[in-house]
Amino acid sequence: MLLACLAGALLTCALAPLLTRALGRNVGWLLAVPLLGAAALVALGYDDAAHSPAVVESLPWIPSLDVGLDLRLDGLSLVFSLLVLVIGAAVLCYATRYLERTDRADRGKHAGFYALMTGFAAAMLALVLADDLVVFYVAWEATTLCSFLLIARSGDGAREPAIRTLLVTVAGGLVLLAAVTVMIVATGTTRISTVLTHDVWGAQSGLTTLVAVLVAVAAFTKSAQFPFQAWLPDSMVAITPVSAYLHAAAMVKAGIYLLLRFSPVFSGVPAWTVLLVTAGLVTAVFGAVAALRRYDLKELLAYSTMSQLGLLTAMIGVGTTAALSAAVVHTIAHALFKSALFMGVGVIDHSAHTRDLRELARMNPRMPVTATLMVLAAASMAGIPLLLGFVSKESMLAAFLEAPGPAWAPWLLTATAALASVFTVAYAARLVLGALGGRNGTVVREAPVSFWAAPASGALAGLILGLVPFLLDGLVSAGASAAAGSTVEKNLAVWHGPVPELFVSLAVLAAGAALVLARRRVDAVLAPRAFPFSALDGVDRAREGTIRLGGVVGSWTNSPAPARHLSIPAVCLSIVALLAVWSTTELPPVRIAASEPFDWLLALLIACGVMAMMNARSLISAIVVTGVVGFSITVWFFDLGATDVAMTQLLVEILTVCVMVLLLRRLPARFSSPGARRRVVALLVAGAAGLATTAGVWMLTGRREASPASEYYLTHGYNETGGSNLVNTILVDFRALDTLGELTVLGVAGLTIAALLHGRRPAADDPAPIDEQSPVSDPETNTVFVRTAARLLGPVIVAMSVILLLRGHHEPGGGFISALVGGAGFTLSYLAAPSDERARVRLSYLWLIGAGVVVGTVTGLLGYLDGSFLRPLHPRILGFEITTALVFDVGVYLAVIGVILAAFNLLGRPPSDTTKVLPREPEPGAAGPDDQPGSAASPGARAGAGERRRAARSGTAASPATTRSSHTTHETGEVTPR
Amino acid sequence: MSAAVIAGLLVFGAVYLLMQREMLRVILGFVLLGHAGNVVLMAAGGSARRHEPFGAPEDLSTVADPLPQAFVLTAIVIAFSITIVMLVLAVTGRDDDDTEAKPEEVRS
Amino acid sequence: MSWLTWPVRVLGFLVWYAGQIISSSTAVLRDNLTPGQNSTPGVARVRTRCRSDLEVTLLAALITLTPGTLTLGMHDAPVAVQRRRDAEDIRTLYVHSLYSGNADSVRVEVRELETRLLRAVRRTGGTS
Amino acid sequence: MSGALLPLFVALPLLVSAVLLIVGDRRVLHAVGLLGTLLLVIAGGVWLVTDFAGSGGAVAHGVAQWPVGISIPFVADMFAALMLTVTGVLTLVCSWFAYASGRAATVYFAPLVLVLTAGVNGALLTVDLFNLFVFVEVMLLPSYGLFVLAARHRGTERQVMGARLYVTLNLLTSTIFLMGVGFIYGTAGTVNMAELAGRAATDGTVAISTAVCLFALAIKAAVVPIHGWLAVAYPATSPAITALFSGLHTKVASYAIYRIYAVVFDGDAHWLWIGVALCCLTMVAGVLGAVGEKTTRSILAFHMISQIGYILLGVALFTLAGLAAGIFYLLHHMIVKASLFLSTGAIEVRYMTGRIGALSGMATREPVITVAFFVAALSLAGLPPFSGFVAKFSLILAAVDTGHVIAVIVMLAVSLITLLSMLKILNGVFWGSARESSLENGGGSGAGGGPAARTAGSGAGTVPEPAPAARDDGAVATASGRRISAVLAGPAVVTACLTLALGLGAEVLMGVSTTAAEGLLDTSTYVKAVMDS
Amino acid sequence: MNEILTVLGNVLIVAGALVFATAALGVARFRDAYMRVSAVGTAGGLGIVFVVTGALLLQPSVSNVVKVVLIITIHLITSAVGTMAIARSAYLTGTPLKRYAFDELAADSLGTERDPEPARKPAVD
Amino acid sequence: MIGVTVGIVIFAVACLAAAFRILRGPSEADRAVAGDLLLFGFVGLIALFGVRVANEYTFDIVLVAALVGFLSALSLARALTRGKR
Ligand code: NA
Ligand code: NA
Repeated sequence: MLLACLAGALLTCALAPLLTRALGRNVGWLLAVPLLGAAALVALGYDDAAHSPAVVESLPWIPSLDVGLDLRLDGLSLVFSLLVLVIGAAVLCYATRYLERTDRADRGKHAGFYALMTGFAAAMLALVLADDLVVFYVAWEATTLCSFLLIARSGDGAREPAIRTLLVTVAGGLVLLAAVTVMIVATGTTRISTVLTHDVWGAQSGLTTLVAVLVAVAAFTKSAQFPFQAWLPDSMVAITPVSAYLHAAAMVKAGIYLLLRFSPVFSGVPAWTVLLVTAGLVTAVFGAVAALRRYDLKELLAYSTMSQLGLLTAMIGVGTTAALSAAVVHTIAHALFKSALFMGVGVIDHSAHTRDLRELARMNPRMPVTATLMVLAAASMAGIPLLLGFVSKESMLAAFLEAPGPAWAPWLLTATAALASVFTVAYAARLVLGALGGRNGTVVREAPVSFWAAPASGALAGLILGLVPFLLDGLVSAGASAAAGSTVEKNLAVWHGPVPELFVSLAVLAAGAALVLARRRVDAVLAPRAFPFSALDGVDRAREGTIRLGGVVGSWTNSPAPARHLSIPAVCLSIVALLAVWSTTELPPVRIAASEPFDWLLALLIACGVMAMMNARSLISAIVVTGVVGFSITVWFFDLGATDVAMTQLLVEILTVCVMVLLLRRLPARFSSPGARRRVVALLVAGAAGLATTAGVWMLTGRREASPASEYYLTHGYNETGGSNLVNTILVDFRALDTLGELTVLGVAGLTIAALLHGRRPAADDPAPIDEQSPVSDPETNTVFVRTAARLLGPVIVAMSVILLLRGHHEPGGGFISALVGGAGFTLSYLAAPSDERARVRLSYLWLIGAGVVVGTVTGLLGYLDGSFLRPLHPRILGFEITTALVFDVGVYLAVIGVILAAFNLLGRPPSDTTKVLPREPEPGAAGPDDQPGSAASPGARAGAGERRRAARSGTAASPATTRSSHTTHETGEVTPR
Repeated sequence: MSAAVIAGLLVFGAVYLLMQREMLRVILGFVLLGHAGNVVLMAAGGSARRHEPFGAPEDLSTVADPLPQAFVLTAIVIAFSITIVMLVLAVTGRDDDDTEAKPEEVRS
Repeated sequence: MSWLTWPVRVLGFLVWYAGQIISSSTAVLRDNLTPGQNSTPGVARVRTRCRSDLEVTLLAALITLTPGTLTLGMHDAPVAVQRRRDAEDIRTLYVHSLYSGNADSVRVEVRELETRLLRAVRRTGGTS
Repeated sequence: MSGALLPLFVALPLLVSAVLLIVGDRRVLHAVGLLGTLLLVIAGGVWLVTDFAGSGGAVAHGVAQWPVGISIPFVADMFAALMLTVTGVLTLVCSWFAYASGRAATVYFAPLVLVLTAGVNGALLTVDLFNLFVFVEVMLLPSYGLFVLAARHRGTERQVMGARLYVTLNLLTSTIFLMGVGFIYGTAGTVNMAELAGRAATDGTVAISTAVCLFALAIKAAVVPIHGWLAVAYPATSPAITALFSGLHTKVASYAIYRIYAVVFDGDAHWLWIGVALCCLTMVAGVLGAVGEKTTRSILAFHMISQIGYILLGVALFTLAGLAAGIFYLLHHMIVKASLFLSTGAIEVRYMTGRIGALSGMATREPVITVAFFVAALSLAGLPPFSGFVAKFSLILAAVDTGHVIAVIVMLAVSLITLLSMLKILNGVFWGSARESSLENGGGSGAGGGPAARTAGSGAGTVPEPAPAARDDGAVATASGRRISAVLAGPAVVTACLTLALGLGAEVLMGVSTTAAEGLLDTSTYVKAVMDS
Repeated sequence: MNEILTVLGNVLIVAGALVFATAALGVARFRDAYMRVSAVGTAGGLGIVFVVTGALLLQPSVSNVVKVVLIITIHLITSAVGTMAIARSAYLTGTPLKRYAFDELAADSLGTERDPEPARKPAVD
Repeated sequence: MIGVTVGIVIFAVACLAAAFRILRGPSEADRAVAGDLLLFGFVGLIALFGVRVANEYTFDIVLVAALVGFLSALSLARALTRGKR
């Protein structure tokens, strides 16, 4: 039944946009029906369960976290769900006339409003019915979001208030979340009814206090209690139906509900009492005084809400059964009169086109019904006898007079509440007299019945229930029982006899009347008294401060220069490492590490090389001294018995230099010298990092026996693979997966530089000024030596490459090394060519890379024939046993060649050849030439480039119309002088 | 111990270069750092046994651990790939390198 | 002479060249190991009779390998000259020398090297 | 699934990628190859998830079937399977966006994405730390390519610097990781996690060595104090790639941290306080950075940092609840962050700027994208009923449970500031009236783009529709009428729906996350699977 | 026989090292780049030849002989070609010649006359 | 084997001298020359380190070095002219 109610509300919400599109603003009538239906269902359902105190229904949501959609209907839930549903329905009906009429085409305009309002109702219903802490929190935040969106959609001016409202209420929501999680952890359950009866609350006072405070704070933000009151008046920018709902039955009432719900466990906690009473009374007086200063009717009502909620909060804080039942009654009374007042103000606003008291005073409202309903509702608010407000206020005063605690407490409480009530009378009169007191000026006509019906019924209900309050006995008793945690029988009556609270009431009314009579003087006193601080400013300042702090925090790390970001890890790691060294007391003895004299010689060379690198100021010296280090390392590897590694390192060193040279010509020739500060900092950081590394290597290597894996390779490697080069067998047999990854990395490097140069040109060549007049300047003639050497060495290189590939399984070599040698062959061919254009390095590198990966992967897949990916096979072909590991190595070979060719093709050739300007809009299907950098450019273009070169040399300008450079100029809008 | 010193030296130079402004020096820093990583890997296999691991040696106590060698070989090639990528990155874009060219010193 | 004697001629040339190297090394070493510098560096133009790329490369390389001398570069005669049937001396090497004193003596030294080289490597053994 | 099939998660994308390279520039074939492969990968991931859904377990396979300790083992358990699936989905969605935004129209895109997928899958499956290094490189190299590919034409200074920063930081990280692997081999004599199981808890030198690896992974994940690079570098590429990387790179690093700490350290409680402290700092620094930023993507990039704090808090708590919450958070975050990047990215692609204040009124102009963004933003801030709420709630619950009060307070405060920064985007981009000036900028081609377009650095984008001729001439005129197409909005909407679905149907994901967490809490299944492989 | 080879090998190696050292000395002491190039081209080439030959004598085998012959041939060609390339580039980029007795290359230059004396200021670091 | 040891030391010292010239310059050509010399020096060092421990594959690696090493010299020459041939 409860699930059905909730589902109905959600369904209404879901259908609302569609229905709105069909029916326009009148859809409100239709949407009110399910809400009223749900109200009826809830009311009847509760009656049905008269024997047991609550109806419980449940639907699993996240069982792993013990979270489920548990719904429970007890008295308190009943009171609030009726308010939520009935007032919600009333507001929906009211909205049909409040909202502007839309023409057929624009009917969807109010879809958002209706969806959010019904959603709001559904969320509130879920909130008051939830018996699961998490579901309760979810509903709590859902109301926050609904109100945020409802406020935000009221125009540009509503954005800031909406944001402030959201921030304050979400902050409260997070406090609630904290409370919820603590409760869950403390009690081991998410069920609210179980939590409320758990014995942890009696046993752990610290925990209890903590949760009580968290719950109270969460409720304060929602119910706009001091010091979180700012958002409520701020949210007045929302349209009136929203305000009416928000103030009367939704949102702010969620806080009151929360307080009442947890009152059974916390009412004895001093912190709870003190917090609630203090904050409640402060808010009550503050709100009431503030309301007296307002001219905007809605704003006045907003402060009034604050004040009334303050009284409610204080009542709950007092926590006696009398106080709690008074709170329940006042909640109902407030819902009725506040909804009526808001809607009534909306009617006036609509008719008079203003809700400013000063402007209304200059008008002539002829609105008998509206006036009556406003008077009734305002009188109820003021606590005039025979209205429900009187009943509730008297119950409150009675409760305060009997408040427990020190002797002065009841007096102080009663006095403060009375003071707030006096002001209430005053601002109620201010409202009515101000809004309807005008007697001349523009005539304001009465609104149609469909418009005032909803507020009128609210006001009327207040009157009827004020006359026969015992109608509420059952409801209030049920609600108060749930709030008190024990059975409460409340008998409401208009006349209790000459009890003390009656005299207080009368005194309040008298004082209030006096203030009304002296209202001009009150105005004069209060009007200039702005509060020295504004909570709104506080919210804004906190927000701006956070953003500013964020900017500062962000600026610490927003340097785009890599140096900054690279140094931080170095510093951190060094510090951590040095700490680790410092704290390490004992280490295993050194077992497999040993140094030989020549190691130190190499270390010396490396040291010199490193120092030289650090001090190098020209590109060439930097590159050359890098070689010093690289070759020293190569020799060291070689001396450690790592022949393959040494060979690879050697080849990589050389090829790296070759590639660097391709790029050098596009970079400035010299480095700047770093400033002294940068230098010192860099030296310090580098020194720490170096020390840490030394310590790490010294501590963490060479101190164990030979590893089992190494023993396996040495003893079984040859037998298992048939290869005697154990390093190579690891690469192609045992750990071929690494190698597959590695060849992929290589191939993708080629792909990446192609992608890099796909969209942009590398920096322009910046060739050194050459003595063009010299007899030895002709490249054609002077590359003869290299060309001849290449012709002689070419076959040797090819043979070498093949031999290294084939023998790799047994002797130093293998795919990488042989491919690097082959790549060196291409490099030589490139360097020997008389011009960049004529270099024969024009194979399709993308194809080669692809082929390499395909060969590697397919060889791997063949391994499935023997049970696993990359399992080498040893088929016999023509009597020779071969191994697929060799085929795998061919894949490696292709990928390496591919990446080397990519480098030369993309970087070693004139820009016009490789990265011809992108067609701005590549036509679909027809690939631009730039998409296939591996393919040759059109011969015409190449000839053109060559011609231009020669022409440039002989000093005659090439025809601009035919050359690529002119095209470039046109495309990029800048001229690159050659 | 020599391995520790060599690795330390390499990291020292590498970090110093990483903290420079020019992309090419940063790249060279990474070249050094790559060496350092390889030295660590080799050291992890031990430096007391230096015979090259070939065939099925009878006396295991003198033969180097082949696994770190395979690791280093892989690492060298990967570092090579990335170095190329970084080098290309250094020359693409409008303002590649904040080194100041001083042509008058290169050639007068 | 014919290709049959070719290996012998090559070997002979290599022996002669080795001797040249030893003698010129001593000059360089002496200069280098004694304090001060007594070199008289200069760059000389040397026309060559080498026809093929291989020949001229070998010559340039041998010059470079000889202590004290170094090939700096080469210049081709203009196309018109190259087209002449009797073209000789089409290519000009620029040779850097440390101890020759003057350009002519460089030319003489290189000329001798060239003659011996061409005799050794050409199938017919001739220098023209 | 038989363990022997696990290597196919790597082999298949690699093979397809290479074949696409060979066939050259056939766009349709590329798209089909990419889509098909990703669907297969996702199907495989789902298969594994359903396999483990009942009672957990792990499937292992020694690649090439050498003896245990020699083979490189691949293992899938629930955690790995989940990651495989979600990374696959994410790659698919981001590729979709890349195609829709015209950034994938090159011969390189599909092959690079496929290699990236292979790398991710390998990194998720491997048990061998050196092999992990290799696969991380296999991930990174194509990433470098994708990163620069996205920056069209010459790119702005920011993009170039971003790419440099991205490459250098990752290289540094990889090298540190490699050294860590070296130290592990130096101390333990193996780099096989199954053989290393629990070693760091008992042997101090192994612990230090492994810590070096964890440190490197923490840089990759952008943990404070080494977080700034991510916020600078990530926004420098195209939205699709930012989204993709956000879902893959930091997340794979987080995954590896979870895995290594669980297996090698055996969850050693000794060091957890460091993790909690760092996570809190990361949350705070990230969110503060975000709230101070001025473009949508840099805000979102800072949030990645902040959220990494949440994600890693799961492993720093190292309780069943904490691990499960962390894993849930990880998976949720991959989706929601992609959604945010893609919804703001759709706007950026269409209107050529992501600068707060340069745009407004998107809510009325692009309602669908607005809703998608709002949903994802709320999810990111941890508001119900989206997956972010369940993630954050379960994590807070776990933190309360272990008594980490400060962590709880930090998480709550960070949630609020997260919301604040999301409101900044909402306010700056979506609300207000649509300004014609900002729309005109969007319509212009690179040559005609106004300052806003220049700032965004998109240059002349190649949004596929409409016809090329129209773009050059009448672009400005047609721009104000053209909205984000359904195809471009699709990825953001789909991911936003996913986050809602994962919130409402949280039990599904929470259940499997708990199974995954059990696998981390008790690694014996994982280790046994490797040892029996 | 083996001892003889060993001794001879050691001698050759030391000799090669010394030849190489002269190159290094030349690089350190000669006054301009061309003289240094000259020294390197020679001593670098020959020193290695000596050393490798010496090494062969220490590890004699048929396959090693083949390899060493190849090495020597290739090394002589490549060292000469590489050296010449550097020398020419140096000249083209205007590296100064210092105190030259004669310079016919400058004389043959089509453009401005080259002054044999330091026409171009040395680049300083 | 004393000759090998002496040779190694001499080569190492020669390499240091070359490194000195690289930093000292003064011209870029000087640096390139010194770089060329360094390569030769390292080839010699490899040969000497190889024979010292009787490594079977010394000559393989020297052969590879001789074959491709001069590429670095050619590259340096190209670097001097900043790409001009
Ligand atoms: Na010479
Ligand atoms: Na992220």
